[in-house]
Order: sequence, then structure tokens, then C-alpha cells
Amino acid sequence: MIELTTSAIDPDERRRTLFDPGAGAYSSFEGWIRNENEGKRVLRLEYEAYVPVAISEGEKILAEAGDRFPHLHAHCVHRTGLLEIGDCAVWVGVSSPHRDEAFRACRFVIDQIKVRLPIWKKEHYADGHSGWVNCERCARSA
Amino acid sequence: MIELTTSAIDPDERRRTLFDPGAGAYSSFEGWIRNENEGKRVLRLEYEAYVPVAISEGEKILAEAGDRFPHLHAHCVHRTGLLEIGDCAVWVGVSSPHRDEAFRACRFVIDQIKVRLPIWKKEHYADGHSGWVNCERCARSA
Amino acid sequence: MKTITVRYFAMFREHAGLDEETLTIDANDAADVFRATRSRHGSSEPSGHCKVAINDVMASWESPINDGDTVLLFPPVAGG
Amino acid sequence: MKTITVRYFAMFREHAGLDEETLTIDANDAADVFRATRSRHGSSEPSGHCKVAINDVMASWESPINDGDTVLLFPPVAGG
Repeated sequence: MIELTTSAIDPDERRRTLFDPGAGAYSSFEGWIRNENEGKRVLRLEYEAYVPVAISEGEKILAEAGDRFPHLHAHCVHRTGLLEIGDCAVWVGVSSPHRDEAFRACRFVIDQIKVRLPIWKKEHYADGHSGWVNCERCARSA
Repeated sequence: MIELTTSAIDPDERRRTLFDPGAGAYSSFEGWIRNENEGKRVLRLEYEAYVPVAISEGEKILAEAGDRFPHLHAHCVHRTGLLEIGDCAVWVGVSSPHRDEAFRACRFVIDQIKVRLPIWKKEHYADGHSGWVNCERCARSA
Repeated sequence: MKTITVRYFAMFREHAGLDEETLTIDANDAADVFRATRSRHGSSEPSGHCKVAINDVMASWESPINDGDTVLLFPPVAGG
Repeated sequence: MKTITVRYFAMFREHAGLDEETLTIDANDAADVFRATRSRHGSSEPSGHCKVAINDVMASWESPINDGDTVLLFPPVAGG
């Protein structure tokens, strides 16, 4: 299942939904807001998502993960709105019978989430400027 | 830091110790007790550890991870004693500036933990038998 | 001519100064819509890192456009 | 002859029927201790998947043994 939320993510609560008596391995990934990006001091981040497509594309990614890794349970939550340093922006959790598949499935999901979901982030810098991440090359002005 | 404990592991509490304003990625792994191993129905597991060497060897593994992955924070907790299906036997959590290093460091730690720490597990099966995992070949009797 | 609703997101929305607009244009595929709105969204490389959805379904720049479609123009994504 | 304390773990302890014992033996390295206690721990392949520690420090089968050492015999581990 994929969720978008404007509230703080509680990883522990979501982790429980992945329980399965046949699961011997659990792997999770979280993206945290860090105070620096490409040499610039970051104060906070703003996430924008286009929810209908983010959800349908996210469900597609989780289904693809399930096809690749049998007996997988996978769940992903992505924050939107204004986030502060240390906040969890995205959480991915998977459970699987074995360790190797759990790591690979978790990695697959977060890698795909990052490149396929219509989600954008704007960094607010200590120098007062702000910028959309990954958008330098696509735009006429910085 | 490495810990051995006879109490239930609380991943969320430990996860907080890895917070760092420069950390953009968090990866965790948990080993859960599953109800089956190599075709046999498992009822519960018993973990035995030799604590002094498990701790010193565990600290060595975490230090090696820190050498390989700069700015890493890593923590590991392993249960001992009697565990039931679904219980968390081991938790590894790491934080790091970037995603790739977080996944690789987490994987490195759990892989090393599994082969280097003096920890043993005895499976108790539904048919009334029990057996030490990995010990078939080293012993005169099954 | 087709009547198309175009929606702009993130940086594209900021450049366009609006969320969406309805255009009557001669467009065969999504790339035509991207080109027609270039002065709005400010990007010159449709086949680059940008993405497009038609009626809430991810599409490609070669996807055909029908009268009444809603075309969503996505600048490079940055989730996680 | 050296006086060595040998400690058994997990399956080795179950086979030996005891946690530890003190032996006075002619042993140069850890492998010698393993061989001398073979009938206790029940394993015939020291260089296999078993491990050894001397005085709480991981060692190899070629590590020298001194009088008064405590040798820990570890059957194949299975953490996690």
C-alpha cells in the first residue's frame, strides 16, 4: 500500500502491518531531511505531490516489487508539505521470507519511488534563496 | 553500539539514537522468527550467546562499517533466550548522508553479525524434535 | 483543433503563474502540447527529464491527444 | 604439559554434558585443544565452520596456547 500524508510518519505503526508468520526478514528505508545539499545549507523543504498519479504509480511500483519478490509485503508512505531538518520524508518497509530479497525489494521500491512518482521538492536555503531540486536544467531561470 | 538483550527489541527507540542533521538516509534490517525452516514447521527458537565475545566482535564489525562508510551511525541489538514466531531476533539500524551507503552499510553489518558473532539458535519443531541451526555437519549426532 | 486542459506542477506552475488553463490547439501528441505551452512552463527539453500524464494516467510524449483531454506537465521529479 | 580451561557452547556443551573443564595436556595451538577434546564436543572438523577464542579474544586454530589459557570452542554460529 502507498500513502501520502501531511502528518509525521510513524514507522513503527506501519511496520506492524507487514507482519507475516512466514516472514523472516524485514527491511526498511527512510529519507530524512538533511541540513545540506550540494554544498548549500538547507533550512527546510517543501514537498508537492500530485496525489492521484502518485498513488496509482506507487501502487504499480509495489505490484512490480511483488512480482519480482514472492511472498513480499511492502508499504510506502511519503510526506507532503513543509518539512524540517530531521523529519522523515519517505518511509519504505518490506517483509519477506529471506534477507536478500528483503534488502533488494526495499531498494527497488525506494529507487522507483524517487524517479517515477510525481513529487517535487523545493529547498529553502540559509542564504534566503530557494530552489526546486533536479530542476536546474529544465527551466529557463534558476 | 551493539547490545544483547533478553527483552523485546523496540526498533523505534533505537532508531532515534541514529539521528544526525547531516543524515539523509536511514536503513534498517530485522530478523523475525518465522514458522518454517528448510521444510520443517518451527514452533519457537532458543538463542544462546557468549556475551563478552559477541559484544567485542560486534563492536569490531560496527567499527569496520564506520571505516567503509564515512559519517555512518550504526547500532545493533540481538535477542537471546526463548523467542516466539514473529518476535524480532535481531535489529540493525544505520544512518548516513546518502541512500546507497545506508543500504550497503546495513547489509554489511547484518551479514557480518550472522557469521561472526558467537550466537547459536536451537529450533523447536512441531514434531517434538529440536536442532541447532547450521550444526548438522559439525556434530556426531543430529 | 482540439480543446485541451493543461495542468502545470511545481516549477512549471510557478513559471506559468497558474495551475491550469484550457487551450484550443492543433496537437497530435503530448509533445505538441508541451511545445505549444513552452513559453508558459519555461522548459525547452520535453524529451529530457520531464514527464507527462494524460487524464491522470502516465503517458509518453508520443501518446496521442484527444479533444477534451487533460494533459499534466510534470517537471523532473524529486521524491524521497 | 599445560593446564588449560576449555569451555563448550551450544551443541558442544550439550554433547560434552558440561560447560567447562580443566585439562592438563600437551597442546601447542588451539587445534591441538580441539583434537584433544574431540570425544567431548563430538566434532571431527576443526578447520571447518567451527570457531575458537582464547581468553575471550577470537583466535585461529593455529593460535599458540599458553599455560593457564581459557579456550572457548564455538560450534558453527547462527545469529540473526
